[in-house]
Amino acid sequence: MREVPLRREPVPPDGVMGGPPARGRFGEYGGRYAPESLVEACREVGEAFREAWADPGFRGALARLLAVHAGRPTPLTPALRLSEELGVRLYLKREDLTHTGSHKINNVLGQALLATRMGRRRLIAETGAGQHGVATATAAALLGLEATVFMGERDIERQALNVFRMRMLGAEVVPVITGSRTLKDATSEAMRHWVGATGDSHYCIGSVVGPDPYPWMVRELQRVIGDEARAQCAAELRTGVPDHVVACVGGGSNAAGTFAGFADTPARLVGVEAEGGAGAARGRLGVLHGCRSLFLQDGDGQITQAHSIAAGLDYPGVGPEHAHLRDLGRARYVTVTDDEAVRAAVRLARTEGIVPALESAHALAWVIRAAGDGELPAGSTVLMTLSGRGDKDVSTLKELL
Amino acid sequence: MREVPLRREPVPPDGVMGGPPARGRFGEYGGRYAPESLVEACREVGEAFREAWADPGFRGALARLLAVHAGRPTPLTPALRLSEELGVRLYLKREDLTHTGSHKINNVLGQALLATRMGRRRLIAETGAGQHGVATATAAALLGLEATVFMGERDIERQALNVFRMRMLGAEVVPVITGSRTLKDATSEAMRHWVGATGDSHYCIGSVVGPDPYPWMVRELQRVIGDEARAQCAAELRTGVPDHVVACVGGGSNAAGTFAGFADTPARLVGVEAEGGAGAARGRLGVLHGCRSLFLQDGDGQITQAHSIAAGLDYPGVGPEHAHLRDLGRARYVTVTDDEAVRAAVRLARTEGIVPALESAHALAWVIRAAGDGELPAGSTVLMTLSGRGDKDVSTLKELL
Amino acid sequence: MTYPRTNPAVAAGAVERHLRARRDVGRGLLMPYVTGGITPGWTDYLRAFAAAGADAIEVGLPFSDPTLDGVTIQQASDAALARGASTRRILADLSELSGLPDLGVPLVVSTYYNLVLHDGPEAFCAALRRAGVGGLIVPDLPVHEADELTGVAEGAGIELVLLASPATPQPRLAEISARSRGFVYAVSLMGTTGERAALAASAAELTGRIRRVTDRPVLLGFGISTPDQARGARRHADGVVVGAAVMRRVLDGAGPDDLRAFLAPLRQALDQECDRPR
Amino acid sequence: MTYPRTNPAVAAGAVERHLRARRDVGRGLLMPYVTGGITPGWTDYLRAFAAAGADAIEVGLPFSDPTLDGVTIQQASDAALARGASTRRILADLSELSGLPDLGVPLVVSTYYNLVLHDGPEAFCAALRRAGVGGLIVPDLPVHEADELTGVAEGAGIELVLLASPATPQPRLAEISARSRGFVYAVSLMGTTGERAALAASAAELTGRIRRVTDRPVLLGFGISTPDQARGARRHADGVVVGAAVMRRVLDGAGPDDLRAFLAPLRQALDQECDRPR
Ligand SMILES: Cc1ncc(COP(=O)(O)O)c(C=O)c1O
Ligand SMILES: Cc1ncc(COP(=O)(O)O)c(C=O)c1O
Repeated sequence: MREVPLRREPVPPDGVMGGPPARGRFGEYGGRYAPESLVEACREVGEAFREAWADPGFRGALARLLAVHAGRPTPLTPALRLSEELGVRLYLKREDLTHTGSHKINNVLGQALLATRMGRRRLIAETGAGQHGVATATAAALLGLEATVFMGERDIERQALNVFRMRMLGAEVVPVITGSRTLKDATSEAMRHWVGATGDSHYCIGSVVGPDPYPWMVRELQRVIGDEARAQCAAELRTGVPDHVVACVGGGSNAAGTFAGFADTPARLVGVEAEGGAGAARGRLGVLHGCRSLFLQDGDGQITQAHSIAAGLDYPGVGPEHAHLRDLGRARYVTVTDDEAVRAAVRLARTEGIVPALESAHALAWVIRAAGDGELPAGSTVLMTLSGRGDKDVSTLKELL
Repeated sequence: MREVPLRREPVPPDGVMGGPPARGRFGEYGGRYAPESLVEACREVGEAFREAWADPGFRGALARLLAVHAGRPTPLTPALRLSEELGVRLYLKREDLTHTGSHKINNVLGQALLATRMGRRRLIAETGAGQHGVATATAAALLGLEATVFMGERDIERQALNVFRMRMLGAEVVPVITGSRTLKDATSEAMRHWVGATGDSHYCIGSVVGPDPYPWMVRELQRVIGDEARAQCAAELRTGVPDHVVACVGGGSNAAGTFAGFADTPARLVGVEAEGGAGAARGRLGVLHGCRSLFLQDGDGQITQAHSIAAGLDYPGVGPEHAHLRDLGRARYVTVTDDEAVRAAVRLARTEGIVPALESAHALAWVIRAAGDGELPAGSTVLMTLSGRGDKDVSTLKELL
Repeated sequence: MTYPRTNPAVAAGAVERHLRARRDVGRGLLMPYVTGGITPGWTDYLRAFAAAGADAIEVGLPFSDPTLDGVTIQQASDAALARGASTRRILADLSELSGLPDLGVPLVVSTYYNLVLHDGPEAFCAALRRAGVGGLIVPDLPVHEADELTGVAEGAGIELVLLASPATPQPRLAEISARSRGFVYAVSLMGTTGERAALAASAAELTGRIRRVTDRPVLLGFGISTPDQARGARRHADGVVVGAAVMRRVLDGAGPDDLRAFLAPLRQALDQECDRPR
Repeated sequence: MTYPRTNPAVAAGAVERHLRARRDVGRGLLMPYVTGGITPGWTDYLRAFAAAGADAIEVGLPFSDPTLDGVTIQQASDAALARGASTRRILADLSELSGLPDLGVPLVVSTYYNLVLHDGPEAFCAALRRAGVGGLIVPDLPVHEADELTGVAEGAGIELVLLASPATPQPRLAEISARSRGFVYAVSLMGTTGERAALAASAAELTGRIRRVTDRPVLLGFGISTPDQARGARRHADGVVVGAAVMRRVLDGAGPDDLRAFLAPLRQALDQECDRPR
């Protein structure tokens, strides 16, 4: 592969993706647009997390759980054969190798440990495809908590195995029969349920969305991805830092966690959304599920249903910090079609022996496209977070291919 | 948990589970009962592996693949809640966290690398449930080799998703329509095929079975499990070495790899077989698939079909080294029913948030039983290899529970 | 017991003046709710409410994701949206009534903040005003996020009603009570909208805590559907909001006359219990 | 060309003497194969083979896992096992023929090593002897593992035939040829049993290499099914084994007469090509 001269741009101002944002705001996004009944609960979570995060005891306990239970650190895999084909040097951050098969476990173990610290005995969660639900059920079993997972009835039908898996782990799975009966409605239902259960239950949100402190807390819990990758890149790359850092964006947690490790470097950050769920790329300012951000809406201000082959990208909004990074120009957000994602998944399987989650395949599809059209100059280094493994998508792919 | 006084028995004579066995024999077992047409090919594999294994370059390349691609080292997870319930201290060696979800990848990456070194351009493999087939397809894709996987027609029907996964990884899956149309016949067919393809193809056997050098080679490639676990136990346990080391036994590769790390210690080694596939516990001396070992046979000397809910234990024989360890009394072999295994799987899910492969659940079922009936004294330390994750078994379990 | 006085510098708006006046003569306040656009002739429900003795009327602008509503109002929202309801059309329907002068009772719109942001607070409030609406309830706009809307609403003559919940700590309750306009919406229980078997114990406790910090009218909402519950509520609060109980009937096909019949005993119950709330 | 002499200290057994004698008069040797117990009257096939001019007959003892056989013989084995065939019953059937004296040709049993081990080499060989069997072929018992059986077989008067393959290196070929009894079974190609379109090129090469180290009869097997192939084989080897081609016909329902008719042109082809193999 040719070496190209290093083009470096000025590092953005300090404080981006740093400590807790003032009033839960990332620029004009974020906030705590929770019903009054949840405001106090959110405040408690925020305060407890701030304390815990500053407590080496908590950090140590979480680090140990992540290591001995979830399998961290995850490797950085150079995708040698695909790199050769693309003319760029592609490294994969392997969240697919964590326990339960996606980065979701990083967040969930942190929140479950926090819930224990707060004296809660139950976790509430929403789930779409079931990855976050399975992760929540897993963390609950591990720490001896109960778990109640809300899941749209349509998703329950489509993801019967994950439903069974959650039940096997001891979680209660509650079918949501309102609205589009998918993730958006499951989230609404989980919030409604929390209103009546704040006393003994912690709402374990699955991405960098929701009312303050969730977007910040979940990003902090996911920054282990970026921090590890940063250190691994430093050891692996001549330049120390990759030229591009790429991740798929549903709510945006794996991307936020990844970006957090590189926000203060010259690396260009790219979030890849599904064409049919492009909150950051095509959303409009709005408020949903407790936070101000960008959401897909119709002309009347109603939230529209997202559509993606990747269930985890099937959310009509994006986390507020991504909206802010977009406004700042610190990250950019691009979209990829279902078809491109499927082709990218097959290509990774054939060249590197990795069947990626269809969510992660979106990130790869952009890398492939960008390497092809020169947007990624030959020889550039690319770090891509492989957020999850494709096992859950095999039956979807089977029908397509 | 109560501490019990350390009871230690004399360490067995040196050389057990050591270097290449003379004439491929483990006591009276093993050997190279291959058709004459394969004898030379086996000799070449043996010689090449011996050289490679002595070559730090090969070792280094393999270690790197295992680290950056397969996710090694895997954690040692203390099963805290279950230990509390059982009154023993149970540690799980987490092979379920490797890429593709079971220990099979350790062996396959080694053999694939060896095949490359030998100038082969294709891997041949047999598979039952598809774990070894998927691992082989994975390693082939990663190293740019072709892969042809033989799989019984009945297993193809039962494991449609793994078949698709192999094909997605670029492997050719050949249905085997002879005999019982399961693993035993797939193995026969793979050997037949290899006879006609020794020039350009390497036969990548999936367990510590087959003609010399396979039982030794596969054990060496799997000993990374035991070596890692040994070091992890040394760091984690007051006694340095666990009292009991337990693993499930199909062909016996995860058990062999685990035992290899503890053969020279006072740890008691326990191999757990499926009630319906108990080659070591109930087999008779015989020769199958190139090696002399213990096999389930009828009164006429015909090999009988094994029956286990765990597809990976559905093999009527056991690797020759296990037969030898049994004769020596260095390891003992016990059996567990389908029902016990299923209950153990659910229990692990509920207490530790881990859904194990049904194969691995056999090992756990014995631990549970032995802790209950006093065979494992209260406070004893138990290392158990969790050979794989249960994702592949979820639909089986769903039908049962 | 005397009420702490609200900052006299802030003159009460039309809705609040109307409610205070009625409260001060010892009347228990009744605010029925309807989802705007739920049926073709939905504004007939408003006339029926007025005829049944409503003191204010809450009109919901349906939103796709009503995160604080129980099933009944979710279904009503879905049904209205499926009929093509939108902020624009519902306000147009209200314009034809021209609010208070026509019905004799103030109109209060309730909706989620996304719909406010969609048009922008200025445009949204101006449109309410043009439609004759006097008040606005935004359940997902808690007091600490309300700055962006309060000034704008005030400027447009829209009284922004804030909600208080049993979980709200006392200092925050004081802030909510001080900044709320029209009345204080006391959420009777930790839960979503929807009929309940009995009035929650938290209702009395919350109302008592609000009383300690304001003399503004306090309406109890969430879960109130029977005359008994209304009577119970009246013991603590100035009145009640009745939402899900109305909408369940509407979804089941009740017409304006049916609703008038349904509200009559509630009205009566509020009138009977004529002791001033403690 | 002269043959290297086999160690004269080891006297040839009955099978080998029989085959040498026929070879030495210039006859091309024919050894048809049948799976024992494949049909109720399966020994009639042996008579048909003898009548068709077989010089030896191979009887397969069916094994559940015939790893060196192609589909035809796999199917035949399965069918025989399904009929209840076993070593014991097949040998009992053979006992009734009492082998060579009756048929006039030696019987050679072939099977996998598991069946030998099952009874134990002594008992197994003794049973063969009692059934009038002269030779034994064990395709998964290569020369380096054969020690356990060779002495026992020799003692029981059973000639243990070893196989040689195109992949066998020359020194090993010498060892195989030296230790084989009865004849050397030359596997014509790198593959399993089963019919092939043409004689593999490896056949000539292998036979040539065997010739260089022994004067024992050499039979080519695997894939030989047509008179043309037999003629071709005869150019290099002393004769042929015909297995899958026979068994496919048996599976298709051929009776003893059909097989006689099938073998006749093969016999003829071997007779025509009467030049001594080079
Ligand atoms: C594998 C995987 N990747 C990505 C996502 C998207 O979530 P986020 O954008 O929060 O990382 C999901 C969500 O379910 C997922 O399962
Ligand atoms: C998860 C798992 N464990 C165990 C086994 C049994 O194989 P072995 O005994 O060779 O480890 C298998 C075989 O497929 C397997 O998939």
